[in-house]
Amino acid sequence: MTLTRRHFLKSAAIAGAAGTAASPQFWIKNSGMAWAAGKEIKVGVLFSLTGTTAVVEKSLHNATLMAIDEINASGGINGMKVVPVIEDPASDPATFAEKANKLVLNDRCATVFGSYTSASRKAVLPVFEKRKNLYWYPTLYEGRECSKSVIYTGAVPNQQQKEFIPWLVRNFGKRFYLVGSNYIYPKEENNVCKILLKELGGEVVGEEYVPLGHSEFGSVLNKFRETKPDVIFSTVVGDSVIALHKQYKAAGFSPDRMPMASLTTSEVEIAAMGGEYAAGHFTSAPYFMGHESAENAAFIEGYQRRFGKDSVTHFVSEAAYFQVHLFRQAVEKLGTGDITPTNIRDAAGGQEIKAPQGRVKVDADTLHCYLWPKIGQAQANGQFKVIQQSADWVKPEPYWAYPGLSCTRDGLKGA
Amino acid sequence: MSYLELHGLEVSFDGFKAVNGLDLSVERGELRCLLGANGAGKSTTLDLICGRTQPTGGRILLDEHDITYDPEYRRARRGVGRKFQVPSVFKELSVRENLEIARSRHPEPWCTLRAFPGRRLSPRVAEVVEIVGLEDALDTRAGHLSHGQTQWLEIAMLLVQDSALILMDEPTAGMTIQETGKTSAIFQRLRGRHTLIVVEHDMGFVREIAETITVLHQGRRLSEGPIRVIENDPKVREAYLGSGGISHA
Amino acid sequence: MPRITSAAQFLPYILFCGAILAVPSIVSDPFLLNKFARYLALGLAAAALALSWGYCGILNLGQGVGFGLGAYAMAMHLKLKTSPVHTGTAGLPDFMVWNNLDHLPWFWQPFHSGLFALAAAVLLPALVAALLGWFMFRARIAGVYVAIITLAMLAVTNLLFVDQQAYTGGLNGITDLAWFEMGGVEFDPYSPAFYYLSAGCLAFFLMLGMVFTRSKAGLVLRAIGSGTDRVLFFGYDMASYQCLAFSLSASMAGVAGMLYAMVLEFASPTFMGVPISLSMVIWAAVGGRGSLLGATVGAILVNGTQGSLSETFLDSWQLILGALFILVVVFLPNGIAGLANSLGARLSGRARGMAARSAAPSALLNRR
Amino acid sequence: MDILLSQLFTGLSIGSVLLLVALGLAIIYGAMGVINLAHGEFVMLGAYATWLLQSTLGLSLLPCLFLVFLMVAAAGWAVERTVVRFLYRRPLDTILATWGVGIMLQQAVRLAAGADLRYVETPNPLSGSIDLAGVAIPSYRLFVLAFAAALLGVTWFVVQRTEFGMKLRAVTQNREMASCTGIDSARVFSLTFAFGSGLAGLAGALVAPIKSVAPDMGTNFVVDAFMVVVVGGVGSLFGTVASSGLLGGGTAGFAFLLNDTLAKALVFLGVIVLVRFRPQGLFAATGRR
Repeated sequence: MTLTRRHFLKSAAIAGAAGTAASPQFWIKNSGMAWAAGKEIKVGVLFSLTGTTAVVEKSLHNATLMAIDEINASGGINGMKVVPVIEDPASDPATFAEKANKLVLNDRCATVFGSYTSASRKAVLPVFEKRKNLYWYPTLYEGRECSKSVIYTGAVPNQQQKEFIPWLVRNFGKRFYLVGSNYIYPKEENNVCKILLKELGGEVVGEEYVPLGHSEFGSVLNKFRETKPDVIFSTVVGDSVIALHKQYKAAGFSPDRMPMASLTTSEVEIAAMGGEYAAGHFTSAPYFMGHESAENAAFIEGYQRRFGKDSVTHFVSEAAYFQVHLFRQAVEKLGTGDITPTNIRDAAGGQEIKAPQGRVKVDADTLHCYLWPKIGQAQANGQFKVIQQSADWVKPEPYWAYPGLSCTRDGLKGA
Repeated sequence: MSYLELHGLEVSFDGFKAVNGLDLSVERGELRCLLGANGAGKSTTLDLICGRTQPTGGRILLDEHDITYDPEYRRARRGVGRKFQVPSVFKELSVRENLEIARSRHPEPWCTLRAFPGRRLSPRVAEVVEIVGLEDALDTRAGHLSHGQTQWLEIAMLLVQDSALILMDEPTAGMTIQETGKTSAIFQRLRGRHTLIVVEHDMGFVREIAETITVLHQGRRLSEGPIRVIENDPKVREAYLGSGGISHA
Repeated sequence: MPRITSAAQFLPYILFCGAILAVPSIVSDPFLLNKFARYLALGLAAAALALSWGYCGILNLGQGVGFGLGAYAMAMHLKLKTSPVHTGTAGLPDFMVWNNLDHLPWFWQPFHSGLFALAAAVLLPALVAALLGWFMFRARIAGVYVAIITLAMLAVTNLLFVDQQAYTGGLNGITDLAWFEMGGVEFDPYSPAFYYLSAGCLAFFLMLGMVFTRSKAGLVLRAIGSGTDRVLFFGYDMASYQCLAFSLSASMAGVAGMLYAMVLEFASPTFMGVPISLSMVIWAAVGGRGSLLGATVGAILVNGTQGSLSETFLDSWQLILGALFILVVVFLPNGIAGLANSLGARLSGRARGMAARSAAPSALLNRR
Repeated sequence: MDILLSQLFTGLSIGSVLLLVALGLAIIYGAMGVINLAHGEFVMLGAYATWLLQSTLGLSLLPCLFLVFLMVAAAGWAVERTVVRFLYRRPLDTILATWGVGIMLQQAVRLAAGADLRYVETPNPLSGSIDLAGVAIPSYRLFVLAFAAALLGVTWFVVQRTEFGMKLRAVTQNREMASCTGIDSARVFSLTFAFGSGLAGLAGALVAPIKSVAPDMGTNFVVDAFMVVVVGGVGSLFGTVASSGLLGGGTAGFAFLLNDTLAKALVFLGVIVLVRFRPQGLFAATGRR
């Protein structure tokens, strides 16, 4: 799938140690070139293949390429082949910015799919906003963003929590302990959680943030022991999720009496800790691998055929997959001459598609997606059992917790 | 009051008293030799005077200033210069650069920042280079000098530094007889203008240069006086009996 | 390294500075200019490290502290210049609003001034380095212990910046920055103007560094760097000299970080992370730690290579990069500059056996 | 009271992991002066070796340990022979070269075993917790604690009581002299490096069930381990033990009183102050400089 690109680069960058200036291709001025030329449309694929977050981003990379493959196999978009330009930003925000620059300015990609962490999205944002290009971001995130250069296909807090928190209170009790990794996403999710709890008469008995990559939860567990909450509300991310679950069980806590309710624990993390440690805990997300639908079955079948029988899909890789198909639908609406990132964005607004999680739609105002929140309970086999799905798709409200503000087609509107 | 006075100086390493209540006074312009068996505390005494080692007790007075707890560089600025037993020069630098560093009348950063050493030697440095015979090796890296040349370089650096009090630890170690002779000639020139304290094992050399000798034993002063007195001191003989007498110490 | 002549020493520096300043007249592609400007900023960071490590033997594994402080100082200013598009609240950076601050903290106030930000990017790293240096060098900490202390300092700084989210933007850093403006010129990071700023800073500091290392103070530093405390006995206050080099180096790193934040249009706590700090050491080692110019070139080459390797060999570029480092460290102890020097020495017939055995100055570890 | 006890245990278990990881580093650094930044990657190799043995041969953790030790020791031996041995005269350069080794190992594992997180099972009898004075103590952590202590004993024995250890100490003191007495110092160093790497491998095998197994898991360990070794005092096993306890306890204590971020920052600050005032480490003899 990267053949064309490899070919192109062989001649260009073999110069290797001499680095950049030595290779003649770099000197070509291509600013006059169209966004889609010669029956090809170039898109950037910007997920880390090395470094800390490669663990998850590799699966997003895979899902993206799989969707591109599918599109090309079915004849491309209006006869145009989708050519992925792959870069490895190495889990480093600065490299993200650098590679985004290259994709937008040098490779003239009409759109870029990429990022897992908030930090990397923030790092590439100026490139897309100032160059009027388009970024597709598949991860659930903290909301409060109203960029006109990003299409967000992951969940925002209102979509994950609005049904989840009341359900938790109903089933387990009102005393919550909030634990998260130390950055904006957990803090913002906890803000929303606190608002919801207040409405329900709940109580936050503790709030704790651990450094990224933290793996010794002894002290945190002792705080659980001391405060005896009904629910542990977890927005811990990455490897820490695994350490937390393992140490939680080893310390003698049980999900029957004190379940962890997470917004971030997915099939990936469970595969890495062993199902027994996750079994019984809950996650709220728009997609679980265990969700039953024809689209999901096809998605899982295609994914496992390509990337191995034991590979898992999860709520971010699903979004990474369906957002490419959304992109296809948007481009299909445009004539060849009209293909620009801005036009793709405008065309994407209002697009609907049958995703593995159910029918999703890009909200034309916020450029976020209507999604189908579900509550899943982890099982010992590493899968989630979907125990509740929302009755209807849920509108994305990136400023849900801030009533004065709303994201509109023309940008953010204050009260 | 003498130029340099040590009062009840003490230092211990993990309980071992290398110097144990040493009293010593040296007059301005004097050339004093320190003798003693290995472990008697000679080098340690020099270390204490120049500040490389901090004493655990006692006082050091230089020119009526208490320098007991001064850091090395402040003592150097007061005029204490030191030559080490193992020649200690800057191996990565050329001979010329070594000498430039030794020219340290204004050692504060704000002075050295404004100084740009050129290739021309000052008359004083040129004279010293000639004395020690390193004219042809000026651009050689000090690390590439022979052992003898390294000794001479360090001595040259001391001459350039021009300290009032010079501490020499075995200046003739590894030198040929001719070189030793040259060293003693240099010492004769320094005498009077500078105060010297020399630790030396070569008794021939000591006889040639010394006026007063202090013998150390187990970190204390055992005996002091001109060479003849020392050689005939029964205490000294007794202390050195084990090692076969003073001339082989 | 023995000095040949001063003029010959300055020549490569002048050629290099001339070359980097001439680039915009050949290249006009904004993408390339931006990329080169970024490499030059990293080159300055490597030169800064060479100044403290190569000349003075201070192996600073926490170079990211100065680099990051410089980056944040500039980012704070550029953040205040943006109209807050994402929040709608006037006058407050978006992340402060997210963290429920209702007024600008006092230490952010002065950053409204670009001049203050510039001064802070230069002086703040120097101040921090001077304090830490005073703390370490007064106690004669050297060699590997300096490495440990600076590494720990880096970790502390990084943790605090990540933790104090309301004031620093936390893990995301300070993003969405305006362009720097001074004297009526707007420094769009893709413009020749910005490139000149970056190249000018590098050229200025290379020349300043060159003059500094040629001064007597520079000589004293090299003497200290050879791993003995002998200078003390000539009256040089070693700690002051070390602090001086350490602070100047931090200051240069601060300027490099400032340029880096401007070119990438954000500042992130990864700028003060362990990986980038170790990378700087690698760049300096590859280029030649004993030469400011060598280290600069090393940084440019490594980053260029890294960029093109990662594009060509998506899966295996880190393997190749790792192998390259090992080869350079094992076979070129003085880096590219060392190689160039010994070649030059051989060519001009001045070899005299020095070139072959130019062992690295590294008796440092065995000092205590 | 319960909390105090379980907090004490938390400190001990953090300390025991630190000790496990630092032990190999202490040997390699203490004896050879090599600053091995690839140490974390050897820990990672150990974890992956365990995963490999478990997933292919179906071995449980305990029978794996010996094999893991041998496998990682072999890897360490290979690294010493191909890279490190060129750098004994330039100890600070080992930082750079081993960093390169670390990057290569990480990416090699990522290519060979995939970028996914892997998972190592806790041996069944150890997966629960036991009740100690009313406090639930995870049995596996207890096991790790005991194992760390045992490993310390073995290491002490190897260094102090075997012929190899005697040769090692001789080479550490003076390599040239030792060579003159007929000791093959190159071989001693190779074996030492292999031994230290093997210990790192064991640490990896033991932490794998508590944490996650990923190609970059080692980077988190190496800085901490390095701090432990330097704070404890180079060449002092006892110092290494004491400083792992101190840093582990400090981390746990501050984390409980404040939070984990501040705890880490405070411990690092503590390290700065300790190194400043006792660069020779907590338990090294003072002597003439």
